[in-house]
Amino acid sequence: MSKQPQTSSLLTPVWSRLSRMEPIYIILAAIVLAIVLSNPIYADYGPMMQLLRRASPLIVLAVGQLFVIVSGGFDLSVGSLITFIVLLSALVLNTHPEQVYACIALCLAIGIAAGSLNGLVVSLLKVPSIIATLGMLLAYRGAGLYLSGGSARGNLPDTFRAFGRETVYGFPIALIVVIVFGVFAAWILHGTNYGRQLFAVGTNPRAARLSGVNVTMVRVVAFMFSAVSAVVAAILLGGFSGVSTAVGNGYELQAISAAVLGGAVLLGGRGSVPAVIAGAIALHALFTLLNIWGFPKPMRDAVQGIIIISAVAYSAWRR
Amino acid sequence: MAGGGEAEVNQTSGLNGSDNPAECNAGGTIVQLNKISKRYGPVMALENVDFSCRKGEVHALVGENGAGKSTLVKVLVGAVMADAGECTVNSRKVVFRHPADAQKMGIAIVHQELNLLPDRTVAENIFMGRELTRNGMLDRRGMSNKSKAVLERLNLTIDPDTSLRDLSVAGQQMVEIAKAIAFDAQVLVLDEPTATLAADDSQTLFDLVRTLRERGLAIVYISHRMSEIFDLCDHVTVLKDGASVLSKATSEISPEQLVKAMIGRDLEKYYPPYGQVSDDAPVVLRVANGANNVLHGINMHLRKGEIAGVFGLKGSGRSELAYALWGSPGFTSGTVETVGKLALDLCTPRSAMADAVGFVPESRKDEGLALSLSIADNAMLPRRTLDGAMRHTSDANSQDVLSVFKSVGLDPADRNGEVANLSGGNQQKVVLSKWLLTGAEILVLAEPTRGVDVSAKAAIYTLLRQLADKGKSIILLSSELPEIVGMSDRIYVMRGGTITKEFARGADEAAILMEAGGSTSAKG
Amino acid sequence: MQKVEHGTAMMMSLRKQWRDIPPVLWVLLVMAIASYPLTEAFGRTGGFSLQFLANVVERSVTLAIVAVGQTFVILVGSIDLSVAFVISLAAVMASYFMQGNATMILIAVPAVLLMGAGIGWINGFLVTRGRVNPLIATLGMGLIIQGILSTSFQNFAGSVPQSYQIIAYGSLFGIPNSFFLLLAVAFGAAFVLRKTRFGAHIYAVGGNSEAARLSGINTDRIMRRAHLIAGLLAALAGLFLTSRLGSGAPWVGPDGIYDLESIAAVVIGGTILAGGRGGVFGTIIGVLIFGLIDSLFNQLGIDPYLKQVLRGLIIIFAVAAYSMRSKDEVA
Amino acid sequence: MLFERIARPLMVALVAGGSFAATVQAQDNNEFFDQAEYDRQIQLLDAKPMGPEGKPWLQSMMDNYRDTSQYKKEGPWVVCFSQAGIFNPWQVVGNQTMKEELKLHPKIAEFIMTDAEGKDDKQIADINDLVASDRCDVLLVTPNTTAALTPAVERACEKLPVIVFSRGVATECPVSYITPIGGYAFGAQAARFVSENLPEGGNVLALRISPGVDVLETRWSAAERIFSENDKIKVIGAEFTNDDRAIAKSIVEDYLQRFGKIDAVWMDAGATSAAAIEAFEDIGVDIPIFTGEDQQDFLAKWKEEGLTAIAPTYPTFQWRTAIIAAEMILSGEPVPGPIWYLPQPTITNENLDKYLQANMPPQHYALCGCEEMEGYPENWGGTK
Repeated sequence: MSKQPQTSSLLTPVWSRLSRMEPIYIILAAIVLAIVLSNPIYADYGPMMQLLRRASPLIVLAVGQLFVIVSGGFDLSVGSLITFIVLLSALVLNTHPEQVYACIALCLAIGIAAGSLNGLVVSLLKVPSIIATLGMLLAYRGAGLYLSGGSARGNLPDTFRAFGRETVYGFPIALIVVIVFGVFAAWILHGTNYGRQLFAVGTNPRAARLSGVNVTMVRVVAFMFSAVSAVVAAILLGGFSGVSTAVGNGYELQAISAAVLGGAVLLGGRGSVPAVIAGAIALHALFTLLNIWGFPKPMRDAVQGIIIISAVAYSAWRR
Repeated sequence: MAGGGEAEVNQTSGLNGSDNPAECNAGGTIVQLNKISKRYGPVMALENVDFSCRKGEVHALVGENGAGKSTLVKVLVGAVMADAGECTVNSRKVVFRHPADAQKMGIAIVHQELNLLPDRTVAENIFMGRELTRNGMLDRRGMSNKSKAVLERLNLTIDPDTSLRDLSVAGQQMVEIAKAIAFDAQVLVLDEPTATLAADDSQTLFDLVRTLRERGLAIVYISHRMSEIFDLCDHVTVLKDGASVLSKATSEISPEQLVKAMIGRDLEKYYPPYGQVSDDAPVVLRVANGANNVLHGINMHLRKGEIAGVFGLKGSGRSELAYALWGSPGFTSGTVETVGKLALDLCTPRSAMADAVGFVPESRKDEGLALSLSIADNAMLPRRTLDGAMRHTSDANSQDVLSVFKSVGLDPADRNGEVANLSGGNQQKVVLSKWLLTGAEILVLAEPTRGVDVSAKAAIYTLLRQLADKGKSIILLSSELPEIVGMSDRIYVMRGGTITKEFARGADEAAILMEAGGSTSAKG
Repeated sequence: MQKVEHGTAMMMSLRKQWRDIPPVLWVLLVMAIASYPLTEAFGRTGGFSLQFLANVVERSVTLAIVAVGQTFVILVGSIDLSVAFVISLAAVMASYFMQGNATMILIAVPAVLLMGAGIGWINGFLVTRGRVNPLIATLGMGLIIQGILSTSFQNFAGSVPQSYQIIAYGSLFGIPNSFFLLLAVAFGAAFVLRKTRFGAHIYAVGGNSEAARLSGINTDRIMRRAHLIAGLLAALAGLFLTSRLGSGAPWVGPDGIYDLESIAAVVIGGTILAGGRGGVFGTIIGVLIFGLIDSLFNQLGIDPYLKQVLRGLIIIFAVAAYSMRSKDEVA
Repeated sequence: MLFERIARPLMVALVAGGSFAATVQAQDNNEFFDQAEYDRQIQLLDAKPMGPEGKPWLQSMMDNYRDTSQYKKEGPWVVCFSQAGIFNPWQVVGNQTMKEELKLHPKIAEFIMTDAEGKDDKQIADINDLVASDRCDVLLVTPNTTAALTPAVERACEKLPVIVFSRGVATECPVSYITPIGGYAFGAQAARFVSENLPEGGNVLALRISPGVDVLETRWSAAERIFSENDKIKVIGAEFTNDDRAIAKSIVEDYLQRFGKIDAVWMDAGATSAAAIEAFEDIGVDIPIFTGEDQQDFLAKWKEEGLTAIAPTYPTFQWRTAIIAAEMILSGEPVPGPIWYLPQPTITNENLDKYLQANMPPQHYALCGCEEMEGYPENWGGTK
């Protein structure tokens, strides 16, 4: 991002600060402004919180996805992992509604397992992550539908659904989850040696390996992070919408688009958690705006397609 | 990205050339390069170089790495365009914008790394991009027959329908040559053709080259190996620091003179004085019978505060030894001892680091640095790895970090800038500081000055010597003989995957070069 | 030493005869044979008949056509994730243009094929000129198509005339027409790859792009044409699917997971993802293996969703089987 | 500028597509509307069913029996069933009911089922497989979509007796097509209720399961007519939910976002009514007029919130009838055909309590006709 601007030395400080600023924040501001202009009620606290609450699963996912993207890969399996987790918890909690926290722990464990599986397939079997995770996408979807016999079964108790639906003092619980997760992720990626290693692996895996970095381990952890984010998102989404066989559909690509919007560079090496959070909010806000303007839902796919292509084309062009 | 068809031989200038009588000194000269200059950033790769080759002549082109050989060849075959100077083929002035242009004029090259399709047949490779068709369909029989003819003309009995994968390296190289000359080439450039060949395979290659000479081709032959140059070549041109310093018939000079011409340089201006390492200085590293799939019988040791040089030509196993000392991949048999402890574990870089070894790989850009990351993030990487993933090793507020940057001559202030924006020399300093930050005692440096301009080289040499004097022990692996001789307190020479000879400091370069080139072995 | 060269050469040319038969053929045969006792013993819809095999082929035709197109892009060292959506587009457009009117077939079919080729070309353009990673370029293109398509059609769009359904349901001398379509595509593609300069250049570019460039081949153009073919055949598959379904809808492509399965079939068929090695017949065999698995699982009454899980894993391991040995870093 | 060169073709494609979208948007296929059939169904709603009292799955609304002696066969029989898929709760309950019904038919020695996972292409192949196997004495089909499956069913009819239910095909070749009174009746009842309860008009949102299924298309086309007759009513949208809670809820959210106010939600199926209601709760606006089906979670909501609601039904007991019809055909008894009209009760405020079953799971359908069967309620996920 930080390229030296060719301007008079007098202007330089101002300039560099502007040019260093991630464009996403400006984009986000613009979109939110557009929303408020086309529908003033969004200026109020309530609707704005609504909007953020609905964005929260995407935020969590995008942050998780960021880790994999920084490592140079993709994780397309998160969408159906979400569905799998929701269906699974619905079945588990249907028989023992009181075991909500045990169930959440179980789901997180599954997430960690799933993530490391992805990571190992990519680093040891050398399967390109986009293929590997697409394969896992099929597998998880199948597994979920197999468990539930192909249709939404079982039931999610309100204690579980609270995470996605309830608020404390008018502040959505989902947002609290997002903040905790976001801060943790930011610390890992920007505040630890692991984070630095991840960036190195994403930029030049060979150099990283020759500098003693355990590339396999670093990758596996990145995929774990993304899978766990999928589980968290699943808890929020399941809470929001209840049992469903389509709850996770399309989230994998939304997450990638959001990360890209947030300045993450596909195929590795660049990205920051705050910017990606902004990117996720921006994407959701953009969808909301399209909706308010009366664009049919499927148009969102097209928008995402344009975002990822132009993002990659742009970074290819900058080099 | 320019596609093949786009560039065309510059006809107009060709005409200009022909009505210029000065150019018309044919005398069997096919290609004539006049006053060629080429600059890469700060580095002057070629400066007013003249070069020409005649029909039926094998013309050796020699010089140290970085002397400008490859650049000159690239100009000759149209892979790069010269900044200044002109090129005439059969006394017609031409401008090559794309290798295809040079091919059209009958100038072909065989690169060091083979440009072939292992999964296709010999015929398909020979006709790649120039396939024959009969009424719209590929004419396989036609191509196969023509290939057979070409191969036979070269006295090669390779079945054109074999898939290339099934041929030996030598066989594949023959095919590459056949491909190059299949379309009546007049000039054939061979870039270190024997680098990857075993001795007897080389003989087959020499036979082939002689055949071609009889056919009246002009052959430009790049090599370090004295034996080849004197056995095979009629004429030799020596490049040094981008200039042509000698061009004689091989009959008129001796190997020693040739080597002088290649090296002849006052080393003092370049290299710091040797260190004062007594023979009873403790041995910090000893390798006994180290071997893996490429290396065998590696026996070497390193004393504290010493710079031990390892010289070897391409394909001698030098690079492999560097990796082996860094455990990526390591030795598969033999023992490695280090001071204090036996059996230093070199199975992964991680363990090598833990044993206070540091490594500067051959290719800075591919193996040394993550270019789009900051100086600090690159330099700190190994240290952070050692410190553990969940801690945060800050680059700023720890004094030793800043002092290391200062000591190697990097300004700590711009440690957050991208390494990509640094000069080659400074980038190499970043790589070096990685290991100063981990407090490595033993440094394994592979080609530490490759692609670095002259002044930066000097700086790095001084730095290395300072480190050695401070008690670091350094293994310097390089294909640049002067740097080996200029820096090393002791010199190992490698050939054929093992260490063949050890020289004392300041040994005679010619002797070393002959040892490395195996001049004795290939004779007779 | 030249003697040796000669000797080996002889042996090679002998062994070559064998190598021309893709090794997976044996896998297929073994599976087919194994399925005989299985179906006889546990087959719920009864024995192992010629009809059974015929159905295996018939349910494979659509995938086969796409996979052949996918073979071209993979051979040239690229990939196409947009095929599934191109299929939807073709299916919808076909039935929308026709609206059950037989005369429209003559306009609809070429129009749709043109559309597919066009999209393929744009993919190629993005990859070569835009320097966009092919996975991203085609994935994005797929999303764009899907978005526009499902915006325009929420429902089955029109329908195809009876006469058009002959392609899928009619038969000639007792052999279903779909077989002939399949053979035509397979042999057509094989011809292009084996008998034309373009085919040779595809292998050259996929095998070693730099070598191809140095040999004067316009690698970008080859790349674009390969993508164009993939798009074209995806459209053709869409046309066939429409004739089978009688009408096109925006979800027919993604429902069939044609993108992933075509890639898997190609890889299983022995074409390496890096490009430069492989061929059409391997791909066809790969497709038939999928078809056989499908029918078998049906026969044995294995839960369809469990089957989906197995599918995903098969795809991963098919790719792994070839990529595992590679030394270089993968992300 | 390279960036432009990439962007341009994309933009072209997009603009082209977009404008194309705009033009095509208008087209809406009413091919499914059939006035005569519509009127017939409206009459049948008030008709008196014939057949055993209290056993609606055996009753028929019309006296149109078909001779089946040519299919008479000595048992034991093999019954084959090509199922579109089990992707919504309605099908889950139906399958369970069918499983239990099978236990009552010892003469059916074997029951072979294939599941098409909701994919037309696969179901076509499945039917071919089943027919090709020559083992089936009778074939039951629940078509995934109407147009796509018609040719396959027609080919099957040539080989063996076919019974179609749950969804229809565009051919009369099956011996019997088992259906409740039908989609027109369903859609019309719900639509009438809505427009009667909106005297001063308002915004109506229509939520549908999935396109291309006759029994669903008829529901909507009937409703569409009735809404169009009442010019005070504005249909702000008709969207497909694929019978999925998540999709349904987010659609309702989107429309609330866009229009601020929704006065009635018309649904062609009940599975997602409860989810749709949640959207109003979460955003904190009053729950408008709702139509649904006999699914428990909706009925419960209805009761506790005292909604203005109606629930026409598409009873799951037809899954029993299918098996019964199979046995009748194979033993040569006449069966109602080509269409067997089953009763189609409607749930209103008056009879709500009768169908509300607290002991059954949220996704259970009240009209399974399974209350007297073995293993009720456990096998349907309920508690005694």
